[in-house]
Amino acid sequence: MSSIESANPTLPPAQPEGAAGVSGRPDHRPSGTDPLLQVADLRVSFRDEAGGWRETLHGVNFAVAAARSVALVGESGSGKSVSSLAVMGLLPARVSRIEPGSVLRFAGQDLLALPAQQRRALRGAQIAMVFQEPMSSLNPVFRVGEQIAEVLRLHQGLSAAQALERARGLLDEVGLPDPGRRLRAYPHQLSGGQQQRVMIAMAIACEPQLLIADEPTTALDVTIQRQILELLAELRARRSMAMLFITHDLGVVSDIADDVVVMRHGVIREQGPAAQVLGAPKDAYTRALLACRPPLVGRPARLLQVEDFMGAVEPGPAPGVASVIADASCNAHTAAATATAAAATPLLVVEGLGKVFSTRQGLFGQHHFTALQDVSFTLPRGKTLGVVGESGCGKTTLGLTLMRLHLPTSGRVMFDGADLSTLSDQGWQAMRRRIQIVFQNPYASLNPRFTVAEILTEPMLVHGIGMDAADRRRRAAALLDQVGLPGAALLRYPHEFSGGQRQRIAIARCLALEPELLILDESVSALDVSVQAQVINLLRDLQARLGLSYVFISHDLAVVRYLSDRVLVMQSGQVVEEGSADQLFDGGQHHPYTERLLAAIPGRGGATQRAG
Amino acid sequence: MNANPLANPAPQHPVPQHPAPQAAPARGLWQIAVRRLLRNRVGLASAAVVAAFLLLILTTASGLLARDWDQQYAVSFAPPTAIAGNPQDDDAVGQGGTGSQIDPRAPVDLYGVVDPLADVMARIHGLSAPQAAAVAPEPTSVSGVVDPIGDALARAKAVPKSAVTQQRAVSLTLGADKWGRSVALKVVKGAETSVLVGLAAAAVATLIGTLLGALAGYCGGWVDATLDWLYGVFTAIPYLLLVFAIAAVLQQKGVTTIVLILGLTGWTGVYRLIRAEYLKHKAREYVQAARAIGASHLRRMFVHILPNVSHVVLVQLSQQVVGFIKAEVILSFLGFGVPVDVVSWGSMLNETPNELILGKWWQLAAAAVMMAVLVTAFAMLTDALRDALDPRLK
Amino acid sequence: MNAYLLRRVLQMIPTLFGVVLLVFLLFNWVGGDPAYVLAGKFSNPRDIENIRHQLGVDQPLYVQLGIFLRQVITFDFGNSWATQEPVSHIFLSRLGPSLALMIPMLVLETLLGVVLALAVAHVRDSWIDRTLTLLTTSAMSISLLVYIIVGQYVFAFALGWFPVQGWSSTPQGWVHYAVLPILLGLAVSLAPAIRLYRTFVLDEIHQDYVRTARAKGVPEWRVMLVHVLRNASIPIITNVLASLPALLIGAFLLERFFSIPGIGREVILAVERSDFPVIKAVTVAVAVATMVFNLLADLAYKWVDPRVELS
Amino acid sequence: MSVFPLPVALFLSALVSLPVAAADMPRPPAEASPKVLNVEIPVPETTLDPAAIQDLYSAQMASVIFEGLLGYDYLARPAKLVPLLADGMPEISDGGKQWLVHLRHGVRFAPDEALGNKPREVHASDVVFTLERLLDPEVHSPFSFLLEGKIVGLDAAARRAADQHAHFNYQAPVAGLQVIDDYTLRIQLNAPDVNFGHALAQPNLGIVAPEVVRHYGDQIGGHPVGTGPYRLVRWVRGSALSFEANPVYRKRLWNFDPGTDPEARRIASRMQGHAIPAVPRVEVRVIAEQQSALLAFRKGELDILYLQNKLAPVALDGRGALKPDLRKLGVQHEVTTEPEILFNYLNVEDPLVGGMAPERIALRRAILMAQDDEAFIRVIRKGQAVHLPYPVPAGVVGHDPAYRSLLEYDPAAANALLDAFGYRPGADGFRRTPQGQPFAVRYWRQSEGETREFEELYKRGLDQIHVHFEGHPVPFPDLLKAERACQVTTRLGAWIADYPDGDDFMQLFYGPNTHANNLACFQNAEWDAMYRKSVTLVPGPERDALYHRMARMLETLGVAKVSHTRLHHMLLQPKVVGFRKSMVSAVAEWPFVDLQ
Repeated sequence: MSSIESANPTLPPAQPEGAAGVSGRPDHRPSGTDPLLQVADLRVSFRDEAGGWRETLHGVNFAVAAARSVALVGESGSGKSVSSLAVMGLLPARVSRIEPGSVLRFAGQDLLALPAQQRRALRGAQIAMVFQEPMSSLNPVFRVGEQIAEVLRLHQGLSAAQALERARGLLDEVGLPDPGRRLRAYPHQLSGGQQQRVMIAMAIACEPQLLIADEPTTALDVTIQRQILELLAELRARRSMAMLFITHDLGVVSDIADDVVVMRHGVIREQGPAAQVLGAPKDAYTRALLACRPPLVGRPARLLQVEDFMGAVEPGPAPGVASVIADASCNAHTAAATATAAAATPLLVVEGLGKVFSTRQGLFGQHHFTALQDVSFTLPRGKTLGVVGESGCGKTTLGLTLMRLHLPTSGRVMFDGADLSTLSDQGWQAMRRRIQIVFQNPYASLNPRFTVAEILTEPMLVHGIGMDAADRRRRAAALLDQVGLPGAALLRYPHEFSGGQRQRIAIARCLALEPELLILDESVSALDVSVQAQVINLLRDLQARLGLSYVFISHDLAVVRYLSDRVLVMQSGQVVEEGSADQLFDGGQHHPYTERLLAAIPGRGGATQRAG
Repeated sequence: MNANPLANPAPQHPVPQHPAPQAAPARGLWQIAVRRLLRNRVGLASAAVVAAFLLLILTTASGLLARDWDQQYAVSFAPPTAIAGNPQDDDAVGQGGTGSQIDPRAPVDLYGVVDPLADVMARIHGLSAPQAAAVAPEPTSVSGVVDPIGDALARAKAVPKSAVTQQRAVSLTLGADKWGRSVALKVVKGAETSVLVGLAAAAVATLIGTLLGALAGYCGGWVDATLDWLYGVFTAIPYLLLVFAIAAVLQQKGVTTIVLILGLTGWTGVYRLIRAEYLKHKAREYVQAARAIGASHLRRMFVHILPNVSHVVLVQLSQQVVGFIKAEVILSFLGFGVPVDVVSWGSMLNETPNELILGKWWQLAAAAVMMAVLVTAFAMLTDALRDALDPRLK
Repeated sequence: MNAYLLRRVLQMIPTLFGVVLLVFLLFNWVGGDPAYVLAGKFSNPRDIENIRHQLGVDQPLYVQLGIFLRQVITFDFGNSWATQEPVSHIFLSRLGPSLALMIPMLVLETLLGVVLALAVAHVRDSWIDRTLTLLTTSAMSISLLVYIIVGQYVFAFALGWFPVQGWSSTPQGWVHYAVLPILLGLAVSLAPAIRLYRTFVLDEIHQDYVRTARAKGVPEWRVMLVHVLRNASIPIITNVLASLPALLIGAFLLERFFSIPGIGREVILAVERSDFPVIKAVTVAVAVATMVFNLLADLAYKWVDPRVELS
Repeated sequence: MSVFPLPVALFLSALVSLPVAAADMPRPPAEASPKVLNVEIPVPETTLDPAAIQDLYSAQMASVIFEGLLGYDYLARPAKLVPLLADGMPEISDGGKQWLVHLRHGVRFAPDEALGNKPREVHASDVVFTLERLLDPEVHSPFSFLLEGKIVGLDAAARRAADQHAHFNYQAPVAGLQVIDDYTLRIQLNAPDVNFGHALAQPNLGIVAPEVVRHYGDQIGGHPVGTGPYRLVRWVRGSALSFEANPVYRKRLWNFDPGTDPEARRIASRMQGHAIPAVPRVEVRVIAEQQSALLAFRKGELDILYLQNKLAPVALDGRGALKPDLRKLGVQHEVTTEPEILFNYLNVEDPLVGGMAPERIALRRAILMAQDDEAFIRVIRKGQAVHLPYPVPAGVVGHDPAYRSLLEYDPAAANALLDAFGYRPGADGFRRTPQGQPFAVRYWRQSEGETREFEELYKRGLDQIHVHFEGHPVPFPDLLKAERACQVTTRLGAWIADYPDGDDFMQLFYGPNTHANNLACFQNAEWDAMYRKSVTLVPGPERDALYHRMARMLETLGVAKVSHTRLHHMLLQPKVVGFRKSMVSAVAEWPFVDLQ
């Protein structure tokens, strides 16, 4: 129970049946056997670039019974969002179509046969939806109150004043403190969690029979995510709504769903009661999804990957690759570093690092924002330091400051005995190749106009590595091999690769400079879980072979724990706790913030343990 | 975005797709854009029209066509052939025709003034006596002197003035202008000037705007402040006055001047866009990554960012071409048009207000239609280009 | 807020100085010498010198620049060299006709542009949309000069629906004289407005909140007119405000062809006569107006878009 | 959720402000009083201070507000001076040097706040003030030449003021301007001047009141207070002027000398005895674009139209008569020739075409002979011009209709001439100088306005003699400056009569006028001597003979070739009566016309 919820002990009771009838709900509640929502043989096609139609949903069947919670699980591109939008009738016109023969029945009505007018009347009233990005899903120029009131006025014909009064009650119900003031707030004045509560308030305003929640917590921090999940579960129970919960995270499912539907590539792989699907999955893909998340206990040498269950789809790093790496000098260098690692000085020593951003305010005033405050740590060679914390805690600033992409305002960064902040530009240029960074978004960190060959040879060109173009190209091919991509990829452009492959290319680009320290800034967070496992395996593999040191920045505690030797927990620019990875997760006494983070891990003690 | 075509724009975070490297040849973003363009029927048709114009310009520029646009082919304001036979002699003007009756060779009273060229003139008049005889019955000068340039002179006089008038056509395909020049040739030759002016001016404006915008957006700080000040100054001065002022500075008249006037006043829009693009891209992770591997400022500005904003530059460039072709007309009206030995659509349209009221609509029609066709096609092509290059659709 | 305003106003000073400097240099360095025009048909070098002295153009450049700066600060540009009319009077009396023409044009352009843009965006990618795109593009490709020449000839002369030219600022006179120029101006400016506003609307139509509105069951007309329009109006208002300073110069071609005594026509006259005081005054006034309207645009931005913080 | 409050607000405020602005504006014709004369001018007026006026149209406006001592008879052809404010023609004595002027009694300035809103009688001191003011350096009158060097002591007074950058001292007596009493003035000239009467008849010497000039200071140009038949009641600068009959105008009746001309006699018989002015209100509008003016006339928005020759074919048929549609409407048509010359000149000081070496003279003559005046008239003037080879146009004293030019259009002869002097074509087809240098003749024109076709024609001429052409359009002020500095190679010059005497044209080539009106910078001792002699001669055969020699010399030396003079078509609505084109362009006709 979050503090926000507990601040409102007197929640209004759910509306009695009679009241709902007055509010215009049709009186044909489904009988016990007839599901509330029936999706049968749903096929959806989209118009492709050539103007033809391409089917992306290949006959999906599932049902949501009244007051039940169904989780629709799948990775990106699985068709789970398309399914939900088809139910809502919100598929984009002209570029998409529902193929004939598909069946969508809601409360006994054939949705596809309904006139647009009646279909619209259902939306928001009987089927409501909550989206992934609360910020962009709320209209930025209207006050929160107006937006909630709008749905009430539309469907229940309330007057403006009545609607606002109801909206206040709804905000109270979803646990927003001081709802009177929030009514007058604009969306951007609220935090992400609060925005999502507003979205939920809007969705439940007309007491829908079915609530569709499309990745409602993905964009939120873990602690907030936990609160929203609890809120949804509670509301559902109180109002006996049915819920279709869409997520990519199997961990969340165990907390919220009665039934689970697993999708991949527009087909349903498996469905059934949550306990059965999570506990004894029949489908290989489901098993793979469950297995590829890092476990919270124990630390297997290698994470299992989807291919391990379903046969190779993407080439992973084959064992023994190191032995065929052409560039021997590269390995000699790093191997030497590894050999002396234990004895020598720590690679990185950070002392009292601080960073203050100044922005002008008013005519003369300055606004100071402290992003980092007195951060100190030591990173030995060949080891991994994990940095965890929620958004805004300063962990990314820390990474950029280590790279000297920001200049620190206080403290110092000693790399291999040299103070980075006092280094001249030339000195830094030489030092730079020893520290490299991998960014979060593999789609933005590769120059889209460069071929992979150009991306990989550019650092060599800049630093004068390699004798000539041919040599550099040979090295680039070797690097690709090292990260488990075929040499043919050299001629291709980043957009032709999947996210996981792109992240491998980004890693290969760093390796081109033969660095000693890699800063991994949320480097696996944007990847689908199955791909995530591959990249994590690759990182571990590279560390073992090349003796790299990592600063691993992430909000995902499970991954941090799996990869790190030591962990920093950061909050508001400060380190609140530091310790070895195992210590942190051992259930002992911790800083309250760390406790909160740990408590928020989805499915903790549930599905993941079973999987581990 | 085939895998998830729900098209909620999230350019930074497109939904991953899994096109595992296939046997198909690698395609850069440019190839994709070209392919997309080729699939756009409207864009393709526009491109064809623009290409046809460019071909036309090549033929005129190389002198294959319309080299003699300045020649007098027909009578003044000869109508288009299609409507000829509908004689409009009622406004043929008679009163001023007196000049044609004057015989330039008739002897005149010198009133006692000594003509320093008397001898030469006498010789010239004498030589041309056979031709002049018809109208000048009393040649006063001695004849029989053998003149060394007699042949040339005779050739020059071989075509009597009246004959020239008779030879001139009474109608032309698209009619004639006031000097009897062919409107068809003018409009074709004018296309060359107008399009070249548009292209060159757009190149100048885009170059300036891109360079300054890149500097301001990338460097920030005092460079940005200074350039923004310059931008502020240029945009605060009314466009019309800026045109006058720059025209005054350039003094010389000619096509180059027009190009410079348009270019020097037109860079601000490009600057603003490119600056914004650079500001955006500077913070992008791929630029940060380039910085992390130690790429220099210049390299980041021009090797990394520029290709990624080049679609903006290209679209701006073609938009400017459209704008400048139209602006040339207004410059002509303001007196900064092309010189008289050059023809452009602007100079043609500028002649038309007076012609229209005389009922001579064909020059207006020809220039306006040609311009409308080209500019429309160019604008549609620009739209197609923008769609094809739109990074959001990648 | 006050600090913001003060800072913005202070920022105008260097820009204004740049404008002053540029105008001064451009016109003083290379601009024509008005003395030759003012001296008349019979003039001798002594007359010219005398006039130059009286105009002050024989002073050193820095003195002239100083005078100019003083004029800018006091906003008193003296009298026109060509007509001796006080520049302030020129400005005030020519502003009315320019605005009486341009403001209705702008209002109609905006209203019609927005309505049509919404309509087109609503049926985007349909044949109606494509036809209208082609139409607007073609309309935009015809020179303004052609619109005026043909429009004046056809509607005023041949058809006799409107007076051919002239001006009067009484309401009846405005109806009498201004309608055709306004319609012709509108014919020119509506097409680009529709195209621009269409892109603004399309930008919004693809936003997530539109999907939310539809998910709420909001009817399509309300989605367009309330949710989309309110957001699209942010760039529209900015665009309209940005085009306001241009009203001062007005549609000089319209003014010229229809004999409307507006500022645009006056500017061209002033340049032809090397009437430097008028040129200076118009430039500075438009520059100030541009900066003020930029500021207003930012304030309006804040007003329609609650997300914007002024800093 | 109003989206457009700001534009709407602006619109509303503009509507509210309209009536305020309307105070300045003329009423639209729809609600005008019955007798209103609607006329147009093609160029915006500049000022209504007579002394400061430099352009034709401002002068026309001033001519109905102000009156000079003398004027011109409305009907007499050629122009005939008549007394206006003077009571009878001046009494000339002292061999033409002393002019005694009697003022008409009871002539009053229109009431004005500067005059205490009461009419005031005109006295001799006002005339002195007016004459002195024309030379006041602070006025820098473009028409100061009318009096410069003429009146004893006046130039010295003006120079004193100019040299000291001081105000002109109107209190100090000027020897040549002697007030005998309120109604009598004696003017003493430096030398006899047969044209002094014309000077006194110019609108620029319309009599002004010193109090008014002092009251309005530098704004006098906006507050004309005169004795003329009209007063200005509304003025939208550069756009519209409204005149009303001057209520204190002296009683004046139509009484002009029609001579023998039947048309003039017809007008006279109809109008004699009419009051002047007959039309109580005149609306003048500035219409810059010619076709706008014609369209307005056709729609009946204008009563009198100066039909510029560009548009003549619209209204006139091939014989120069009105087209049937206009004839049917009863439109009246009057054709006159302008008292003007248009001439191509070549700069005698130009490094390329200038000089008096025979080959340079030959080059200049060849260039001039290549200019096709007939094409100019036919194509550019639409036939609405008359070939004029002589520097003195028709209607101006000294004109010779029989004069023939030596330089008529003859490209063949021009080519032969160039061949003879060694200007041989080079590889590109263009002629080289006799020294073998390539060269181009730079043709100057003003970049504004419609002079582009002059350039086109000039180029066609040079093309025929294979001389390389270079167009050079510059802004008008720059053109004037370059011309005064003798930097212009060649240009189409134009001169319109200031006063209807040949001298006004001959001075255009007088050596000492170089850097002023002598645009060709022609300085020739023989010619200058002839000019000086001509000034002392009363118009007549002796002066004509001199003028003929002078004109011919301009041709033999290749200085200039007079091309043509324009026909002046006036179109009048049927209701306009009594109109006759004024002999002096600066004098407006409308006080003398009536509307039926």
